[in-house]
Amino acid sequence: MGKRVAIVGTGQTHHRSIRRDVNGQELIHEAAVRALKDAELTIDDIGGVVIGNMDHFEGINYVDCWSIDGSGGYLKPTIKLTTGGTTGATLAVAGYHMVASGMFEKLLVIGWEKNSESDTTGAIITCTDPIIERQFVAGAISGLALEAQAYMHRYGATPRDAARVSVRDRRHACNNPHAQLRGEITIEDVLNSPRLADPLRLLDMCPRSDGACAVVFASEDVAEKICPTPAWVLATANRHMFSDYTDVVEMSSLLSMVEASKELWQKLGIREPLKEVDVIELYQPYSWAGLIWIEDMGLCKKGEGPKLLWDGVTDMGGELPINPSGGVVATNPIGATGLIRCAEIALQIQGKAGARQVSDVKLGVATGFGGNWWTDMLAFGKKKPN
Amino acid sequence: MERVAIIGMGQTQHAAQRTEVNFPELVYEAVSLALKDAGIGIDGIDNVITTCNDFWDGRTISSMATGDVSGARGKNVSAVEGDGAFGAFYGLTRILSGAYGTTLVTAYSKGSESVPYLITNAAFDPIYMRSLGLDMVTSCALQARRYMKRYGISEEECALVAVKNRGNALANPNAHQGMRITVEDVMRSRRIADPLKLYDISPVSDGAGCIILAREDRAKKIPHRPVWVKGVSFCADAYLLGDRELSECRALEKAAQAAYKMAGIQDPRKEIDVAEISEAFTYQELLWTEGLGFCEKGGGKKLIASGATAKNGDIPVNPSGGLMGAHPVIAAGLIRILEAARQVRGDAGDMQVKKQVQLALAHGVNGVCGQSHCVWVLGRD
Amino acid sequence: MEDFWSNVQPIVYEGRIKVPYSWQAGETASYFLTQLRDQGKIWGKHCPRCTKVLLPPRKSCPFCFVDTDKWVEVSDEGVVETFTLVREGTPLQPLKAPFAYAVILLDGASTGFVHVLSEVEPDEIKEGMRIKAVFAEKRKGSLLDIAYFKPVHS
Amino acid sequence: MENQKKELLTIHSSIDAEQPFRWSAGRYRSRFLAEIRDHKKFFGVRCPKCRKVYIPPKRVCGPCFAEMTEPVEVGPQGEIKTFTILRFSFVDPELGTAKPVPYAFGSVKLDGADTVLTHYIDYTDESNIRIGGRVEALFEEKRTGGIRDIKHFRLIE
Repeated sequence: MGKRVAIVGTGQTHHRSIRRDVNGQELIHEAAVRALKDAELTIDDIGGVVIGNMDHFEGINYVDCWSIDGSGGYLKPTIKLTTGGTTGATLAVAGYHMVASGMFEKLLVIGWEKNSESDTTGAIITCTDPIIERQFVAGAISGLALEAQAYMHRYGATPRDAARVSVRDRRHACNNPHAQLRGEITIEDVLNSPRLADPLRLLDMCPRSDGACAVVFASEDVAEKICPTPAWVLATANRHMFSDYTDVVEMSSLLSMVEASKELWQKLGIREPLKEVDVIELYQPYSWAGLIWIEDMGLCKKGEGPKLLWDGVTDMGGELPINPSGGVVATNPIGATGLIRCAEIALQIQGKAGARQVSDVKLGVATGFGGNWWTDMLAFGKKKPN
Repeated sequence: MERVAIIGMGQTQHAAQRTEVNFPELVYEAVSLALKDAGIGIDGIDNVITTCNDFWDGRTISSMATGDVSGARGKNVSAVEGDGAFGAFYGLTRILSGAYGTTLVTAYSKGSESVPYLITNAAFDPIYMRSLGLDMVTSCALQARRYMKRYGISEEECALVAVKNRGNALANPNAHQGMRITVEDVMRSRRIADPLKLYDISPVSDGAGCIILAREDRAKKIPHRPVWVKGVSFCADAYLLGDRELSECRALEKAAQAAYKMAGIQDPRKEIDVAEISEAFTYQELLWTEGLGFCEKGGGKKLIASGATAKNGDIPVNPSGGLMGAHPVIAAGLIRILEAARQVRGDAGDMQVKKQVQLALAHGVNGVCGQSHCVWVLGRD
Repeated sequence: MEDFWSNVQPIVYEGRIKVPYSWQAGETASYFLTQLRDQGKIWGKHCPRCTKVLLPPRKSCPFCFVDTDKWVEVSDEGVVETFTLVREGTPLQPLKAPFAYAVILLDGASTGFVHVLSEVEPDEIKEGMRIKAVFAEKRKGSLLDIAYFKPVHS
Repeated sequence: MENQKKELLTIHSSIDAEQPFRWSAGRYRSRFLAEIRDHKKFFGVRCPKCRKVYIPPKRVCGPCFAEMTEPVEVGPQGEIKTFTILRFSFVDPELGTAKPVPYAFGSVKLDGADTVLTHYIDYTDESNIRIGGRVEALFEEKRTGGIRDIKHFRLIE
């Protein structure tokens, strides 16, 4: 059997819509230095680097090689993974398996993006099939609009319900010094913001950010020596369900979330996630996902997401707080975003989340969303797994 | 380390251009062959790793297109961006982690669909390098000259690699650049960027490869001999060309030493029976054989001139023809693993080396001028 | 029925990716590039640990992972460490083939600087040859504010 | 000196920088596009296991990992499964310039198919577009073997 693995250090840049003061490598360096400092390690302690982003946002090929100037990967194993929005969570899943394999004792995992360097929608459109689809779509916003439209049609939810999600996360973001958009908004602000793609408005959507996140994964042999409260990886599960967008017919549910979360709860022995999970950092690129995907995750029945939101169940102080960090609608350096979710859960477990700390977190879940309606999930716990 | 074996492998017919298939169809050909080779169905696959490169594919998140054809539906799956040897490494760790019993790994490239100098120019830093217009060929020409000057290697000595590997490729039914040529032919071929001439440069091909890795208990149920993973490691050098000593390959040395240590190899020259390495340019085979410790620094030219690396030499290098025979860029390292594994299994057909193969080495590269290397040691026992 | 799908002239779609990029140089590269542009000076940066003068300058040392400290002006002259004579050019290159790329060690720098050579006969170029930067007439804060390097004829 | 130090530069890609590609449609999609071009017909493919009809066609059914060969003609009418009207400005990555908005696009399930085509939906009054709405393909006069041989889908009620 493999080694047990934990997060023993995390570092984030200050995320902004544009970071003119640093280039990409320097941004990566900033996060890496902070993660090592948090773990009280030096780069010499690190056995290898796992890095990821989405190539066409910065227009740089072979980023594993290019990033060495900032990542600390000089004369170390360095590997790159890319799965779109899921990238950050994919990197964490890779960090877990590579350390669990016994091939690395301490691994530096880095997700980053400089979304200011291109038109995010223009670049992301290139993820679709060039012959069949690329000429019609408008990136993530258009796809998510299709989902919201289908969900609204089937379950009768309203833009006001969705707005409640943005209001929650933007309020939470005020507690997070790393967040890009810090400032409360109201339901009316969301409903009166500019229309992007029906039914989505500007404040339903995530921003685009320049930012990086680095996380140190360590094996059970050293984790507790490095960190008094390591955030142990309890389970991972993911689904990249579709190769073609044209196969995605039923859009009122996120099928990859349905399948991945089913596997995750089964691995954890969880029957009622709403009661048993203490905190979730959901990769929620727009407000509606805060309704639809928590249903698909099994926190409530289909169509009942809005009720959970209005009842305050997912607010700070609620039964299951979601996105204490302010989540993706406050900050979204895409290749880092999934890893930020993991770092935030680790902070919650370590009790280091400051003003955004949820009390007594024993079990937290981080998710990634991206690619073609894909989901990557990780569960972290305070107690060392058996 | 828990024992993991390669239990199945498949590769497509490689060609300069495979217009009739798109890249998912190309990958499916390799996956079908690998499953057939392992004698299992897709149900026997626990998880999947795809390998790709968004730039070569002209598609961001291009891994999207090859999940279904790699049998990833309903399974845990991930995607490495870079050479297939690195993708296979992640696939291996997913087994060693205890999470899965088998991993299916795919890699592909359709070089014919893009303009390679534009794709590789994008590997250069946009602030400090890119406007110079360098690409893979011109930057490797700088490395070639640096290396050749330092050790007094002639263009004719490098040409021996083209003669050997393109000759070997004649016995490889999947290759497309097999040819019987002489040193004079290489010397007379078009000069592209001194000292590199047309025949010093591997083609850019369309092709795909697939391997299936399995934990020991799952490796025993297959119709043929499993090929054991004995050691594997990878390592990257500094990024900017001016930060590196281009006449050496320190990253390869480090990766090889780590892989040898894991495999319990003391003297690679004596213990390794055959090697499949990624020589995108002729000089690279000489330089990489030095980095792999098959000879001393600067000794690559002597090694090939002695005939040791010929198909029936005592340490054959690239009996398949290597990248000179076919170079589907991102798949190249995975196909080296596959060809090395065939040598171990003894079913490499006309490419099979004469000596019995106990240990075989495979090697993949990421980046420009061999910045990042991945080394695999495979064994019979 | 397989014939239905294979008996067809394969269709190839000729398209392109044309996403415009604007890369932030950051503080360190911005200083380097504005000094090239405004002063015609070449600056490296010093690593306090390995004491190398890194050219082009980096905010942190790629070898040591520590922040660099001092700016060090390096000479506009140096030697060719290695080169290639490009015979078949591409439209991306700043000069028309035949021309040479070179890794250049400028006096005062510890790392090589890659650029192009001109005003030189192809068979004149040698390792160890002394060369000097020729600045572009119109400079705009880019690596090509150095137009090329040419031999120093003493 | 201090001021120069604080000037932060941005390096722009050149105005004509682009990556050209020659993407192969592959066997199945070549036939699909050729049928639209030559006969204004839509051909999907049926999975031998789950019996689903895929359009656009492809070789492998993802969930069954089964090879598909049986052609099935579908459409030309169908229904809107979901849609949106795009109103924000973004760069068309093929041209490098802003794409004209607004426009409607959506997923159209052609009659007889189990998957959807993504395409433009024509409208004169946007309030007429709805999920479940019936549509049909309008073809271009001059067809070249691309997905834009379909001009758009138009409402037929």
